[in-house]
Amino acid sequence: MKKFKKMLVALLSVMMIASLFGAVSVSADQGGDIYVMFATNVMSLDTNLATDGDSFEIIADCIDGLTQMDADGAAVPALAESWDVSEDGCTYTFHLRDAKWSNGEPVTAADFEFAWKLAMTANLEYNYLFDTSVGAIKNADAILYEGADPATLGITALDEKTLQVELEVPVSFFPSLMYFPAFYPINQAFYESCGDGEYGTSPYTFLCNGAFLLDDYVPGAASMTVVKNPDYWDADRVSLNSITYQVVGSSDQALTGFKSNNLDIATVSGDQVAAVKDDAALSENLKVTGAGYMWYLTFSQTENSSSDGSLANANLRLAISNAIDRESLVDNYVMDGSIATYTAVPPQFAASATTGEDFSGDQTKFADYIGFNVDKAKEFYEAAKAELGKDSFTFTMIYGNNEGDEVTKVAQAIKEQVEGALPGITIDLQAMTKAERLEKMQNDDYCVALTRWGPDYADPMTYLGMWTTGNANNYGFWSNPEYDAIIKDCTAGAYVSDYDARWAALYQAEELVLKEAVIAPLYTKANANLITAGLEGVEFHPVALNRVYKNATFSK
Amino acid sequence: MADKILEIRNLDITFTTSAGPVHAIRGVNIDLERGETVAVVGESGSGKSVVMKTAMGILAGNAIINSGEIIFRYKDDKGNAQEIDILKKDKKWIRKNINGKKIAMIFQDPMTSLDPTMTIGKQLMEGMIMHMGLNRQQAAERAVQLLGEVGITDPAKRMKQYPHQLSGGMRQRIVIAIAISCNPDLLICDEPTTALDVTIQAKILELIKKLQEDHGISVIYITHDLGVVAKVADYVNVMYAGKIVEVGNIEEIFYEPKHPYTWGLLSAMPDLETDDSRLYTIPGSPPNLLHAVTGDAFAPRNQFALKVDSLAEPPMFKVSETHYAATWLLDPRAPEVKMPEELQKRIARMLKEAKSDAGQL
Amino acid sequence: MSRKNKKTVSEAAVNTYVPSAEDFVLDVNRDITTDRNFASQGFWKGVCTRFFKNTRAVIGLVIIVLIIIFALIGPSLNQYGYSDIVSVYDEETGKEITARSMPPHIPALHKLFTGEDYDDLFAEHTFIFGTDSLGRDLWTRVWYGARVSLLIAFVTIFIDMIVGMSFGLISGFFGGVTDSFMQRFVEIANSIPRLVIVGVLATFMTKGIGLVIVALLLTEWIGMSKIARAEMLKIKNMEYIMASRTLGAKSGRIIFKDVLPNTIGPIITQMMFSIPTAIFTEAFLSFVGVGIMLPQCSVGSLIEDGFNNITTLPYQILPPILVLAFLMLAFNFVGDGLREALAPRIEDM
Amino acid sequence: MAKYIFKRIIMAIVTLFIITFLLFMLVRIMPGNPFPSERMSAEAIEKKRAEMGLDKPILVQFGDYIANIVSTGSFGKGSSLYNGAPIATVLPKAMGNSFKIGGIAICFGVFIGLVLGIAAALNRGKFWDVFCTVLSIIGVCIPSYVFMIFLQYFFAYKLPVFPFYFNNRQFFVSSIMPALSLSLFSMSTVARFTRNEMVEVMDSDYVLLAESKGMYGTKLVTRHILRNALIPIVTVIAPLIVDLLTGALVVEKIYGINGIGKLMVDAITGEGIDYNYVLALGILYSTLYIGIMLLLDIVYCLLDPRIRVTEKKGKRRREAEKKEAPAAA
Repeated sequence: MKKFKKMLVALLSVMMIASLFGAVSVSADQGGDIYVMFATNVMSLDTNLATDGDSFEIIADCIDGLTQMDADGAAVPALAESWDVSEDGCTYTFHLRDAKWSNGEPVTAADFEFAWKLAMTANLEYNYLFDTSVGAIKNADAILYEGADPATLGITALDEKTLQVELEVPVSFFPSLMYFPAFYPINQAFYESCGDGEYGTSPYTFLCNGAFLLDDYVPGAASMTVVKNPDYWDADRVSLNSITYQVVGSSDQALTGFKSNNLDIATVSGDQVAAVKDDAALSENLKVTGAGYMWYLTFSQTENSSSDGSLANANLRLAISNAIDRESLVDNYVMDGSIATYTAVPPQFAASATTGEDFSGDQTKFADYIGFNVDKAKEFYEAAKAELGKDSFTFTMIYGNNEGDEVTKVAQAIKEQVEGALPGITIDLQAMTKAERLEKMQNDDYCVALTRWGPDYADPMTYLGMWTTGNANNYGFWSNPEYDAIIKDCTAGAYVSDYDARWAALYQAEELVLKEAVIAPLYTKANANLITAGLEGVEFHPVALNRVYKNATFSK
Repeated sequence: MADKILEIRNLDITFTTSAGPVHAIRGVNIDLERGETVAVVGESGSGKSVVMKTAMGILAGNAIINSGEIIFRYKDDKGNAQEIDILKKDKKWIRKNINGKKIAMIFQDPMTSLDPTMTIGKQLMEGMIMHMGLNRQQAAERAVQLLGEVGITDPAKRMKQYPHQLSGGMRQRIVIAIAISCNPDLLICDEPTTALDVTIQAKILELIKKLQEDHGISVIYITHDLGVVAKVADYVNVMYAGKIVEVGNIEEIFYEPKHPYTWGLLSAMPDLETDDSRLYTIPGSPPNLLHAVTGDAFAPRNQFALKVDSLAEPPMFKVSETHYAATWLLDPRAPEVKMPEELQKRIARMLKEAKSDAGQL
Repeated sequence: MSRKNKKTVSEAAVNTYVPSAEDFVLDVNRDITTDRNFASQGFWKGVCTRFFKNTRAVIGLVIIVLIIIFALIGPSLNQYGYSDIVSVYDEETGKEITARSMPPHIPALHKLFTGEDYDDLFAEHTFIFGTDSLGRDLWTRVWYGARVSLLIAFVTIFIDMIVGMSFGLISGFFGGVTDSFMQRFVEIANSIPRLVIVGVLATFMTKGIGLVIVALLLTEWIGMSKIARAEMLKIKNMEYIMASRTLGAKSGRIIFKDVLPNTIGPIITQMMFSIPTAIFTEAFLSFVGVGIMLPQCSVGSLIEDGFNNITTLPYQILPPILVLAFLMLAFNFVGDGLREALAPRIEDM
Repeated sequence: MAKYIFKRIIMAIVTLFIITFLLFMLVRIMPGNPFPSERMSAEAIEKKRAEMGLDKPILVQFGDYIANIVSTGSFGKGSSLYNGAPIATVLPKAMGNSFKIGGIAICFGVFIGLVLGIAAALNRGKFWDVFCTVLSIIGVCIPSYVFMIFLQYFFAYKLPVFPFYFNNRQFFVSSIMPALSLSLFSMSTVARFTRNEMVEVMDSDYVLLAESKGMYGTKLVTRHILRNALIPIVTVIAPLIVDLLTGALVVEKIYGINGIGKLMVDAITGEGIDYNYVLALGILYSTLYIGIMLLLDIVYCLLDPRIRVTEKKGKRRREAEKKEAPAAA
């Protein structure tokens, strides 16, 4: 039987030797090649179909819009060399520069017209950016909601290099809206040459005119690569050779990937951030950036299969909101630099065009409605119990189990804090997928939900617009005519042309929301990024495009 | 004096079982002359098949051989005589040179002795190919010829069949064919016919006798059935609780048994004339060798036991050149004890029959 | 006679007693008919004696009993509940600090080795297994989790025994049309992805351990039925089966009385191996939100939580994996012991 | 034998049809919708469902689904996964990865499992037996993804022998670690079963006869012991093969392998439930499972003549017995 032992030992040693000669792992530090981490799958590269941040990032690497984001998020000319605006602010004429697609075809105004009108023909997630609530492009509402002919959209290519866009009402942030992927151009001839649904599913069915070319990609792939585009119109400012994206599921694994320098940019969360802070060398690489989206609790104010309707009582909601210790949430559970938030609009994302200061810079503005004050919470709770005539409540809080480890921790922390501060309230936690959670919230089949909202454009309206009566995201089904009136004025009414007045009115709207605790803001998510030494110039943004590499430099 | 093919000298074996050490063999001596047939008789659990498995070198892993030697004399391939002690040889050497080649064995239950997933032909040819260096073709021919020799009809078809398609009797014939396939010098049969019905039993015994005469094989029978012993054996060893208690040639054991245990065995054998309504059985059951044995192991069941039997173990008393028995009754100081009446009458009848058979010859 | 005669063999032969004349007298006054050696035992009594003689099996049983005891009393040994987040108000920073992600923190031992107490905020707290990343005591959670996982383990054994084994044996025994029909049912049952089955169950059942058990009931028995069927096919044509059939035994009796004891080997091995799979299935279902609700936990869910910080906080995954390993070791030893006891291999006598 | 296989294939097709129908219904009953959206209004979602034919009655939808497969051979487009990427482009690539790595894992698992099991059975009680028991306990308790992280931490980070992530260019080298970690469970199961079965066979009479015939060592093991022990071993290996090819979702997620395990989980728990992907993957999985189970039954017959003979149905079997009866004596 000794034969078997010899055979086994031989087998194991052969395997080890074979692997030694196989290859030392591809180290990530030749010249300008960087390895960047994605936390989730890339959904699609078709600018019309893409819905998630990672997809936008790769699309923006390969395709330019009319404008681009500079370091602080302002719109700078890209494919549009310059543009002029009519006096009433409703007509934009963009003058395109000479730029070429990766198949040699020139980029023309017709590409933009084709792309936008193509968007109008399908039910897409981001079609709402065209309608009067955001971009207010002429006839967009009629096409989207009344079935008008897509050709009537207010966009016309006057000639190869000039594009005219007409708006229903002047939109102050319109240029910054243009760097959002939904407004990028698509070459009609190439699009129609691909099979149905084939566009954007591989490097051969995708056309680039941006800083990088798509080199390796398959839908749902775990790793993707883009390489420098030599004939990009601004090629000399791009110094990176290639970017390889690697989908990494767990934060622990991301940290190991970074430490073994298989990742140059990695996003870590929770305990890994704590571990990085303890390690002096590693903490130099740590760079906390605003992720832009705000986590908050939304309460269903109607009686439905999951809730007894007691949350229609504002005092009860205020009690819960004030029983939550947001500093402890951020310090002990999220721990990745996220900021406790006491306002309905998250800080660090929307700055006033005139004064330049952040809309939610002052977090104590609504201190008397929202904060961590157990006594005040008890007062609200007693008032609520008196009004409702009940002294014990059971709520089911739904949360997503595929939206990050910290979400599960926050849910359990809130349960502990609220049950600790307000005896008589029991919160049952119910995990489900994000999609299932959304469906339950949209069908008003929930009681309390831990949810989030990410801004699509740099204006407070992306948040405050959500709580108007009948809005798809008004999950509490709250209706307040005074609130609706203010929002109406800001989008289409008196304040449209008067910037400062609009800015002040938005504050009033925010106060209404917080006074009745329609939502209980918790924290604004930040990303704890680890960036290899020697890699500078990567621009991080909380809105639209998370990371832009155009001006990044990587010196060994 | 024909030479002794096999000599087992005071073999002593203990088994380590989960319940503790079992002292199964307590000093066994067996001799076998070339060409003769020896029977080893005893109740089940007396250690008969353990001795033979030791001789074959296929003992279980948990056996410890405390002492003893097994001398085996045979002629090797080049024809010169060899004498070895099987206990000293390592397993691999025994498998290569002795098992199947010089000593072969037949087991009790034909149902499970053949590999269920292998054709009869292959199982037959395996031994020959390995020991006699025949190629497949030659082995196949010899196999068919062997099947014919052991009395199997239409052997060519049987070669391709599987064990479960044959009856018990046929399977035992095939096991015999396998055993003699390499012309062994010694054939050990461990209760070959116990699992078969009487008519087939007689055929199998005749077959073994015929093969023994044709090939000059010496045979050891292990059985608890005295009827079989009477038909085939030249010498008989009566075994009880791991020791040989009486040994002698066929006449001495059947007509002048000396050991009370042999008396018990003989009177327990049913035959036509017994008028006693209830068949005589030896009371009690064999001792559990987990516990040490003091004195004569048979004493607790022996109606003729003496006081000394529970004090010391009786040595082997010589009755004649070939007849020995280990019982204190043969000691001169012991009181004169006769065989039970019933047994004396039966032996007298057997003697009369034997003379009349001899007369007719 | 001494109960266990450990003396070596040679001693017994030495006491050569020299018989004297008066010994040679018939020793008549003895009852030779009683049978002293092989007192007859009932089958099950025999199984128990054989089982308890097997030291490994006993060790296995002891481990299982220990784990059950710890699972019951473990959580109550200290003052923390399985969901209490331990936190302390820190004067300097004026903030509430939770005892999150602390390695094993035993003041008594620490004093023993280093001679002085801990100096951190939680000096007087004892966390034998440390705390999880929320600040809850892992000792309490591991033993609380052990309750759920033990329940799952025994449920699995039950499912394998009752559903899986009998399905396989029946399917194998009857063969022909019934066998192919039952096998097609197995193929259909096994082809529906577990997530789909669980999703559908969740629509009309209340989520919780009950739903997990029903899900296991629907999916976990297939492996066992395959093994049982294979064994049955092998043994179906043995003579003794034919024999009992000729004696007029009904199929049920043959399957469970004649065939089962002889197929007990692989069946018990498979049973032992289906336990960890079931425990991890429960953890997966709890993660998906269909099994036990947070902050409850099971050994499987603790392993998954520990997995999230495996390289930075390895101590978090160690206790649950060790408990599972010991449980599995114990179940395997007991399984082997049972297999030996039920169908003892007669050691060559 | 050929007739038996042909009959089984027909049954397989029928079973597959039933599975597809059942899966089609079950998926639609499940919570979670095929078009999750935070921004689109209810009407827009309704229109999208209509586009995909979800507003028609279920039976009509099923009819269209089957008609589409039969006519175009494609499984159609996804609804939400990868924003509706066609299955024909995504599935083959994922299948390729999963089958290659699963294949290597099976070789590791089954081969090393068998060798360990044999070594343990032959050295009962000695080192190899204890090693095999301990390995099978560890192999079963430690989930494959924990072992994967262990391998990745030590053999791709501390000692950079293997690439840290899976990449197609160095296919073989970067699939050793995932295959090894996936094979851990099957290795220990196969080892355990092989040891137990062989121990049982080694006590049988025909092995004793084989030894008394002079057989020893590898010849004895392969020709007599292993063949008889294979039936339960093969029965354990068959489902393991299917699990390895399709069940490696967590390892795929960690090591960045775009396989069908990850695809199935994304299709159900990713962006809502993607009916077409779940169906396509369900059909793939059941075809694989039914195929391997058919193979298993065939192997049963090859391995064990007793089963092959009893498979001969009614009349022929009774004839065979009649012929043998007279020749028995």
